[in-house]
Amino acid sequence: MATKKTRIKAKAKNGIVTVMALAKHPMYSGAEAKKLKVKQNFITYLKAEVSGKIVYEVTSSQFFSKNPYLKFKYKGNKGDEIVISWVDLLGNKNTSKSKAK
Amino acid sequence: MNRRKFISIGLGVFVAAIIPSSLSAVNFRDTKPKAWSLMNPLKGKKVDASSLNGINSAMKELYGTSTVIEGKVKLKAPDIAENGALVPITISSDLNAKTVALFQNANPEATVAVFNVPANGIVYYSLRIKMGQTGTVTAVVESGGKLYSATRVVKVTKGGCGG
Amino acid sequence: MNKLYTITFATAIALMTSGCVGGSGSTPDVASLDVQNECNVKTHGVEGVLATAKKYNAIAQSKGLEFRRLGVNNSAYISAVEKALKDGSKTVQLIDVKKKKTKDKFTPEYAVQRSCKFAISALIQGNEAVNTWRLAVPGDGFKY
Amino acid sequence: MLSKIIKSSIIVALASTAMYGSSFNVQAEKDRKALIKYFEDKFADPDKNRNRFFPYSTDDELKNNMPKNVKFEDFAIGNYAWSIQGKEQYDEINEMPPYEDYIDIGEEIYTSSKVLQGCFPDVTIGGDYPYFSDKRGEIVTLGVAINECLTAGKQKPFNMKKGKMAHLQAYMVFQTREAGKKTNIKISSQAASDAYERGKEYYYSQKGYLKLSCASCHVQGAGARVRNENLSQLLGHTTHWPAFRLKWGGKNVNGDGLGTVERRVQGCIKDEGQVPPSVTSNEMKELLYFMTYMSNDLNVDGPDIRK
Repeated sequence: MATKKTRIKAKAKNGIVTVMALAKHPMYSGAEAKKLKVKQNFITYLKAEVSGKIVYEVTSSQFFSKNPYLKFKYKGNKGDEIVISWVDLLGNKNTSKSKAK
Repeated sequence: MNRRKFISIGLGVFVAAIIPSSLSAVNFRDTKPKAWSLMNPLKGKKVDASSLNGINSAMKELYGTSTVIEGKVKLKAPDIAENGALVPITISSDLNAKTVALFQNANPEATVAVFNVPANGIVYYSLRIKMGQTGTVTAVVESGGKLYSATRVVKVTKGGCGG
Repeated sequence: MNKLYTITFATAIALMTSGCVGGSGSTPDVASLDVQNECNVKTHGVEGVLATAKKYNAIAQSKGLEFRRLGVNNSAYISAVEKALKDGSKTVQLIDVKKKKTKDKFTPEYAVQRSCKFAISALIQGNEAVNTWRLAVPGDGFKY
Repeated sequence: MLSKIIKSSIIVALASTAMYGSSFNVQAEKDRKALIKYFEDKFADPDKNRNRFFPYSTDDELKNNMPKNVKFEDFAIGNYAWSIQGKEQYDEINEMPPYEDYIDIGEEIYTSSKVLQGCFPDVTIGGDYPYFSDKRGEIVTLGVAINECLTAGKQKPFNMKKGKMAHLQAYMVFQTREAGKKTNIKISSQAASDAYERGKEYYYSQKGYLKLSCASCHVQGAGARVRNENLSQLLGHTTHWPAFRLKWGGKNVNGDGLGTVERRVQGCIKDEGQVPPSVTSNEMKELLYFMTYMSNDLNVDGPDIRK
């Protein structure tokens, strides 16, 4: 399955970068999958890295809303390249990048 | 620079050297697989949102205890959700945290998310979650071998007029 | 003299306007209808009330006033009653706008009475609205 | 004498048209001003004026959830203008709104279609629809204009309520917003004024088995709560479409909650207990013409999110 790009907005201020991201995933919980007659599937793990160093890491569940949103802060600077990658229950993967402004 | 501070920094570097937590990814589905399937108790066919047993057992599975200290954690959640499909939640804390976990008792399984906080990381996590009904949301921050928590009740109605 | 112009002008506009809104004007013959009586199954029988419901619902439909209750159009009540009568069934199976069967368990008597009341009420209400709607307009009939 | 009067009255009529080109909107302007005044009065101090406007609201709602002095421009964001709790979530969701992708999809639809580019060389027209076409003697909504364009270009028209139509409109309306344009509905003929009046009558007429008019909830009822729904006010209803409704997003397989104003209005009329007019019917178009006129001078702020 082709996965869609994660929308990332990152802003640096006083040595702290605030990252907002919207991953593209339908996040079918068990109940929803049954109702919509699709396979249960959701992002199970998502991380954000800057120059190979993990700055954000979450083990997720089907109770994240559709197209999961995440916002976090880390100590960093303007120009940092933030790489966000995730994997879902069926093994689909996505990696998206953006620079901190 | 005073001596105590120097030592603590030295210790921090030392710890980081043996366990480079910021480099090794932790997927709690691998390390704590059972924590994700612990169910909230049912009342008839529906999840019983008055019981915290599901949250407590998930916490116990994850941390080995469900004893928490109330406070030092800020949990922002709406009193009345605009829509249960998209409930904005923000967890923040000044604690030097190792992990942060989020639980609720409005859906079948209790565990929503477990964050692995990188060394020297900032505890500030916003996310949007689904809630099948009115229920309790609990955020737990693990810091210095102790658990700190905050709890909020979010009202969810089958919302939205027309269409 | 100036006043006279204005009056003539105003009248002309009034005539033009009233001609235009004629479509949503009143239906004179429903004003005198007694809903309770017209839709009484005991006096008119299911078939009789059904005929009344059909007649007035058709007018309501043409005026864009047909009722819909919980996803079931009034015409769906009528066709469900017709089907029940044809099959000799004691319960009416309503079909909603998404073509799904509803869980209601109505007798033909009850369903036909409701559809009849809905049909006539829609028209009576439509007539009333012609005279009452301005009462809700701020700056016009609505005082607060 | 009579012929003289008729003659002069025709001259007067013609002259008044020529001199006051915009005089056909006199009544509409009066209505709009009165409506703004009503809502500004109503939301000036909800707690103080509770007996007058909010007899059924709770202390908690009036004291803790409703701000004071809500002004004309604020009304564009619907009930979030006067619900502190709702506004907080609205702002939070709008930090990274779920509709942004659909603007891109809409842009793609536009830029890949010569037909659409031909019909709409300028896309910052979100505030100009619906308009009354004197040539055709009827109202043209943005959805109708788009579909007529596609049909004329021998292409399949879009569903008026969601999907591609909503995506394309999202792009156009977003461009309108970026250009800083306002809702700008004109009434410049007698026929247009009549259409406006019919739309107004529809809005204020009680309908359906619940005997509710649009106004029962959205003029007199605005600010009140029905179960857990905050009733929004007519003023500002049309500025933000197509909107992403969380409710629609939850229903859609792909989470696409974007829908057009026609879809929303139909839903509202259903709630009155009545069969809604079709999306391209005169009733619907006239209703939208009236509603949009009421929001004249408010910024076009779509697409947006709603409950």
